[in-house]
Amino acid sequence: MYSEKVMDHFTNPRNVGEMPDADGVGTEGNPVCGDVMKIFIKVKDDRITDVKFQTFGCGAAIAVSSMVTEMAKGMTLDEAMKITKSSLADALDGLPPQKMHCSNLGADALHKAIEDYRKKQGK
Amino acid sequence: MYSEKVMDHFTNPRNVGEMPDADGVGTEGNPVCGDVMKIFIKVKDDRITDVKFQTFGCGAAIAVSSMVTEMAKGMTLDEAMKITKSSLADALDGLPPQKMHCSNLGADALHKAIEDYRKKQGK
Amino acid sequence: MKTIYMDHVATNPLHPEVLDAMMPYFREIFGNPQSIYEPGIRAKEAVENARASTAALINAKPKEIIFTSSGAEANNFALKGIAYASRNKGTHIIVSKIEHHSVLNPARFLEKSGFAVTYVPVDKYGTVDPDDVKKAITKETILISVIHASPEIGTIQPVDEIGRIAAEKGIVFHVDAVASAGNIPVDVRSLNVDLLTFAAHQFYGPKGAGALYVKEGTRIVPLIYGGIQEGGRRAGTENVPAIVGMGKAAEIAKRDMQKRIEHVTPLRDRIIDSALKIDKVTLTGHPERRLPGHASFVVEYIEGEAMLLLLAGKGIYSASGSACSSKALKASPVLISIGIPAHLAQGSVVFTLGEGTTGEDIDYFNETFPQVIGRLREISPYAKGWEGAEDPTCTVKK
Amino acid sequence: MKTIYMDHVATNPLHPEVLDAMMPYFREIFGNPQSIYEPGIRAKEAVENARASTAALINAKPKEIIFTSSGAEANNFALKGIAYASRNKGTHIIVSKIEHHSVLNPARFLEKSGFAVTYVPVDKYGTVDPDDVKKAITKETILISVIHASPEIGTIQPVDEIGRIAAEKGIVFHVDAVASAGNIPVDVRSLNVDLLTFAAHQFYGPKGAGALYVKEGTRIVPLIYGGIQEGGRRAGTENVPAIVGMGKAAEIAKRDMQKRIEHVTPLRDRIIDSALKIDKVTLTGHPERRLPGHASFVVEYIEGEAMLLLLAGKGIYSASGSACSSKALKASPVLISIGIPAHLAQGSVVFTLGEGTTGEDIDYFNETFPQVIGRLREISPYAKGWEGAEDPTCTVKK
Ligand SMILES: Cc1ncc(COP(=O)(O)O)c(C=O)c1O
Ligand SMILES: Cc1ncc(COP(=O)(O)O)c(C=O)c1O
Repeated sequence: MYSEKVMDHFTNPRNVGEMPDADGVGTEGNPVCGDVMKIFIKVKDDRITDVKFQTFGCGAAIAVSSMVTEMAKGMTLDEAMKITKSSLADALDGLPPQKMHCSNLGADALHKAIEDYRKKQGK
Repeated sequence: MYSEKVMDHFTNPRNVGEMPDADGVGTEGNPVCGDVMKIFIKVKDDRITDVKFQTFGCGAAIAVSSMVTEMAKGMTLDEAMKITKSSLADALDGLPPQKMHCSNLGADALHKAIEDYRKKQGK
Repeated sequence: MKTIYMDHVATNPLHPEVLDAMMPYFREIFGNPQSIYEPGIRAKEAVENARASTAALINAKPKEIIFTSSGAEANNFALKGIAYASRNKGTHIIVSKIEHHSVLNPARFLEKSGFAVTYVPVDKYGTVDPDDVKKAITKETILISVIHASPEIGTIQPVDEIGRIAAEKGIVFHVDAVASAGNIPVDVRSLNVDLLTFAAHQFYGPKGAGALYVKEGTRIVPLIYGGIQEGGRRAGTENVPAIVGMGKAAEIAKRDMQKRIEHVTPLRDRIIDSALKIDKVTLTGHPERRLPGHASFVVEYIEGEAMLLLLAGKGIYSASGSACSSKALKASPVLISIGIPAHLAQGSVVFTLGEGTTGEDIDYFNETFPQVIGRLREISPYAKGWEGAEDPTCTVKK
Repeated sequence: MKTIYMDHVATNPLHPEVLDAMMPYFREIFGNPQSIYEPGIRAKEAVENARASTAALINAKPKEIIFTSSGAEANNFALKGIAYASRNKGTHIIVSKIEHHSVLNPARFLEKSGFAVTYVPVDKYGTVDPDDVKKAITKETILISVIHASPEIGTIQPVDEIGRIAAEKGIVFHVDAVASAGNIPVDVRSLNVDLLTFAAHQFYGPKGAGALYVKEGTRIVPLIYGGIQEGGRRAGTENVPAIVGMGKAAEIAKRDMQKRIEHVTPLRDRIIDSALKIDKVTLTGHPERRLPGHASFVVEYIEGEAMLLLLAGKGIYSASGSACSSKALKASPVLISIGIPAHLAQGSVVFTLGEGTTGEDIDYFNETFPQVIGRLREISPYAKGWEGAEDPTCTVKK
């Protein structure tokens, strides 16, 4: 069902946890649907220096969250904004079709976190 | 499907054949339905001294014909008139239910042969 | 890694005696039961023997058993077959809200074809109130269909009482006993049912064999028209090995039922006792009137499929009614029908035990389950509560 | 006693490779394919592999294959499923007069539910004239269903031409290929079909597995509603071993088809040549356009079931279309449709050969068959002719 990469990220998720002093936070999804991702970022010089996640959801959702944090860490904000559902799925060696839309919320949550950071900066 | 007795009478039918000088002949059935029995009798002193049959039909029909000839031989005409579908089926250790009505024409053919004899006598 | 199968309600391994009984019908006795030569006649005899023992399991007569390919087929057959046979008498059907999809979806199909369907509610344990059924009856009612035991929450319905009501009113009563028959006593006479669905793979028989009990004298229109197999009521070359397997499994189920019940009940109770000690874990379904090998829970703050995967990683095989674990991506309508909010329904897990389950399996399970929950709660944003999770609807984005 | 199986059109023994392929799915890999743990995932993979090789047999795409429990189920599914899916477009259906019961009887059911059905005639060889189909088409026509090859008389229909006509008019075309698929080449693309029924037990696969090919994009309403198995189009826990067996049998059939055809064709021709030397024995069906292993006759003055029994007594297993050999006690409508009078139809016999049939079997058969005929003619009142046998109707007395 799931690729080995998905199972690896699900079983040993990277960057799990809260970040009380985050510079930006983004949440995407809805527990009623079954998947919610919350992404915390620390930013320095327009670059993501640290990132953490909390996820309520299925195996795919947890693996996607873990993957997006790994990918984003060290990227500039503009680079991170270019991460997409499909680049995430590719990085995980694919996701089952029915999981693509529901559980693949990592990019959206990350983008929201970046927007949150930018909004705060704008203030 | 068929009892051993049926198979025995079907495989080794008794009293097969025409009887050119029969005293009575009875035919019952219809080839369109799949079963036709023709019974020939020789009668002496109100008693069936010889009986033969010809049958177009399934295994049950042939076995019934064979059995009815065996039973009838030596009977008085009145005794032979008392042979019924069910006494024939019993003598054959039973018949499959769907064969009871269609293929169990032996008694009817025999009775017709007796009537034929009596009609001729009446003349 | 040792694996522990705790999903007996999904399907079951074949009992070794069942496979042995089936084997000759894959080999020498391969004939078509409608044929009148040796391998056909012997196949026919085997089918009729299987019919007798299948009937005996539910206290029916052999001729009241129509073999089908599955529980789903039998349920479709029952609903559509009675609806079409009785449409001149009336066009109203009553089913409960916690029916299996293979009852609910034919009911919906019939709604599109001019029938009216009432969906009777259930209480928080998933139990139908027979009075509600009684109230739903109209002069048009031709069929009442109620599940015997729920595969998702284990609750056993008072089908005998509903059967009595149906019988009084002269309404045909169908029971979906897929999850119960072979596992607990099912007696079509004492339950007052006219039709009853069951499936062999639910009691260590093969997949591909189910049956519909149709009480003598009940008129039903075939679902599968064709030849004269099954008394003209279900066409298709008989799946002889599977039917033989169903017969054997029924015979064994009858013989071993009490032993099996006594084996799984205390094991199940140990699971329930242990799980309910975990914070924010609740039992779903009825605490007593439930399938003997069935333990089902809602675990708050985490999602079912993730639990299944982590448990499977530890060798424990189980099921969930969460949206993510269903290919339809919808939270189980059964959990919704007993009043569980959709976000809690995501945390559903179901463990079902069988004759192979051991005490050590339960020890291992009771040790592992809290670890899995703990691990996922560490990851969850809701670990401390559901605040900020009030959005009541889910619209999947594409 | 050595026995010779000459009833391959009724059903077939399992190919040994097929049984081997099935066995693991009765044992370790018993999981429900919808489950997300190891034994379920592996069962799912096996089902999908079987789907691919089953599709390949008829040159379809895997997702165009819906597994069913039998040919009869697939035929019912096709007829009712297209009728209900297209009833807003029209309510007229065309079938031929020599369809199998599992097409004719659903067609009759649909007639009772507001559809009109035209039964297209056949010629004396049992062949449908595509022009007759064309003429039967109205603006209301939503479905044409024609059998590919007749199990009773062996005749192969010009389905490609009929398919072309249907495609031109945009009408859904279903072919019942139960007797042909796996035995002769069947290519859904070159035949221009939208739906095609086939069954595993007709090509050394297991009973309990059939399939309906549904061309991508064709709307069909399920026959068995329920869960999301088979893409939501056919509910019920998958019969994994049988599906695996169908896949394996399809793979072998594709591989060995030419060899099998070349094996049975000359053997069949030897039977036909020899039988036609007997007085008052005629071939039924088309002399050339017929199934390669299929020899069918009408023997005058004697009845089919009696022939079968005597042949079985000599170890030869075969079939008949006579009234007595059918449990329905009606002469085969197929024989009537090709103009054979009912009393002659009683003398029907059908011999169908397979990969196990040998030249010595045919020697023995050709020696035995005339003896059996002779023996029964000795008993028959009609041995010299049908005089006095003109009564045209048969009413069963009770
Ligand atoms: C042409 C044809 N269609 C349909 C069927 C029904 O197939 P099954 O008996 O596998 O359901 C048969 C059975 O032999 C057949 O020959
Ligand atoms: C209560 C109930 N009814 C019907 C079914 C359908 O049975 P099957 O999958 O054997 O078709 C199931 C399946 O598990 C069930 O639990």
